[in-house]
Amino acid sequence: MSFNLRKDSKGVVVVGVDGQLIVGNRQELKQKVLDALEGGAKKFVIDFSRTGYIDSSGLGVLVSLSKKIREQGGDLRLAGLNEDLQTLFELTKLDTLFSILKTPEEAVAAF
Amino acid sequence: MSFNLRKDSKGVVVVGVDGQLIVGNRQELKQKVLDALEGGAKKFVIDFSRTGYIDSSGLGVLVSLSKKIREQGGDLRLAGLNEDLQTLFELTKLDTLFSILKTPEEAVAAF
Amino acid sequence: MTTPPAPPLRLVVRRRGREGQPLEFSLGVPSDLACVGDAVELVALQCRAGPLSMRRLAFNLRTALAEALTNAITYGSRRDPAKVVQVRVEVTVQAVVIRVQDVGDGFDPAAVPDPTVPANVAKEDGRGLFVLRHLVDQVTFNPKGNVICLTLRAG
Amino acid sequence: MTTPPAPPLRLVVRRRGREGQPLEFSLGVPSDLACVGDAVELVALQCRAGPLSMRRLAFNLRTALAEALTNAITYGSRRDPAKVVQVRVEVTVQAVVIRVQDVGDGFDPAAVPDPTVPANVAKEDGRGLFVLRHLVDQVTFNPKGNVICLTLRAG
Ligand SMILES: Nc1ncnc2c1ncn2[C@@H]1O[C@H](COP(=O)(O)OP(=O)(O)O)[C@@H](O)[C@H]1O
Ligand SMILES: Nc1ncnc2c1ncn2[C@@H]1O[C@H](COP(=O)(O)OP(=O)(O)O)[C@@H](O)[C@H]1O
Repeated sequence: MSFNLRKDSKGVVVVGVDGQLIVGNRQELKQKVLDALEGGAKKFVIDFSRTGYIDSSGLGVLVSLSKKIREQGGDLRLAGLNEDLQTLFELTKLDTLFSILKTPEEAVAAF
Repeated sequence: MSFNLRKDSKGVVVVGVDGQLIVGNRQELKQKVLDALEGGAKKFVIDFSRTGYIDSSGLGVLVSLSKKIREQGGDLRLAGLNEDLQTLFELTKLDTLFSILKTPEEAVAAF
Repeated sequence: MTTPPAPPLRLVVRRRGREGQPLEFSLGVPSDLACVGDAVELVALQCRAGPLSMRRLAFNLRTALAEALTNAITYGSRRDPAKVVQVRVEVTVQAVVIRVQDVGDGFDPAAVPDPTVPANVAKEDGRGLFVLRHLVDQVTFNPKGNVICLTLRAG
Repeated sequence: MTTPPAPPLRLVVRRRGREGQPLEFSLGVPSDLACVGDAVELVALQCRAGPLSMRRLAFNLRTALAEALTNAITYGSRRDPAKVVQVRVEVTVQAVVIRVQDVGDGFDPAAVPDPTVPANVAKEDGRGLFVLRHLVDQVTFNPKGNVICLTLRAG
């Protein structure tokens, strides 16, 4: 499975991205997160600890989800970025758009 | 390079087989060893420490070289076989045809 | 979930990179965005014997190639799976050079807006070429703009 | 040493083995013995995601496939590089199944002499099928004998 969602005791939805987030699977991520949002979830963490690469359309889906979640009064945070992925967010200036935390645990705790 | 020959101080030619000894490169091994034999070398060790696999035509070239070397009063020994390669020689009963030693050093020392 | 079988990828290995000789292969990718990930893996696998570090192979090459393929399929082929995007790769001891060619009308890369200016940073799209340029050592286009050539130097 | 460029290998990836789905691919190998090693590597690379241990992938699969290809090229195609040997591979969670088909007249595998009897053990040739049978879990032929099918079970 590319994406696995789990809801923790505080109601935070943590989405693990296994492998890659790219043009071929981003719709699946989008749908899963929107379903959870529809189901009432407001707090989301995307965990990239097990992610190999993200392409620009993967970045795009994160931007779009973040907006939609905020419109519902929620928040989307990112965690587990390795050095290369962190650099990707910095050079695209997307690090200014997202709260990025080191580990998913930190991201959950910060809610 | 697939095959590297070096002659040690005792005049033993040690031939390292890198990667594989198969139908596509066995002629190269054969030629190199026969050239050394022509040049007067009599003692040969083939070192399989860095060999991934050997196919039946690779086994065939060893049989043929061994014969030719013996005809010149020389000897061919094998060394560095891992467990899989050792099994290959055993099941084809070629272990009865060759002196097989654990390391190339032992094989050289045994001359 | 039964996804329809994706159209096949076709890899042709022209020269085999033995003993420092260059490796050369090409890959025909049907213009279906579902093929991008697999095409990237196939190319990355073939390049494993090349001069790139594991890290640059796993991140820079994959991401950059995904961008180039996505653009070729989206804009060049307009996602018509019958149209094939041609990828040609040459691996030498100095570099990996990847050429992605589509059958579209091309474009002017100089006219692409900067996605990092404040007015653009929150947009969903428009980061592909920008990302790509940062991940490889050299990017060139043919004059028409339907061929993009990526160079990743050894290391 | 300038060896003439070997004819190209053609790999077609039909189904991509994501998430436990089977992977299926085929490889067209021109009947040139210089292609055997590269064809073996290409298949082994593709099978990396499969159910075989690294060791069986690196040794059993490679050796067995080399034997099958060598025979198909030598006896089936009589080394005519214009003739193509077709390799079809299916990788599931249970097994890797490799089918090698040549365009020759086939043969009767039951008639092949045992290479390990004293009279044969010092011969140069005749060990291919014997070795192959010991390296994989199952070997079958079609009735004509121009198709050999190798099964390596998970593990
Ligand atoms: N192969 C191509 N053929 C035609 N136009 C292209 C091609 N590649 C890129 N473009 C154009 O360049 C623009 C910028 O591409 P890119 O930076 O990848 O961002 P995005 O694809 O997200 O818009 C695209 O919107 C498209 O108009
Ligand atoms: N694909 C094939 N087509 C025709 N004959 C074959 C084929 N594969 C094997 N044979 C026959 O089976 C014999 C035994 O093959 P093998 O055990 O691989 O040993 P070798 O090839 O060294 O003789 C060959 O000599 C050949 O006559």
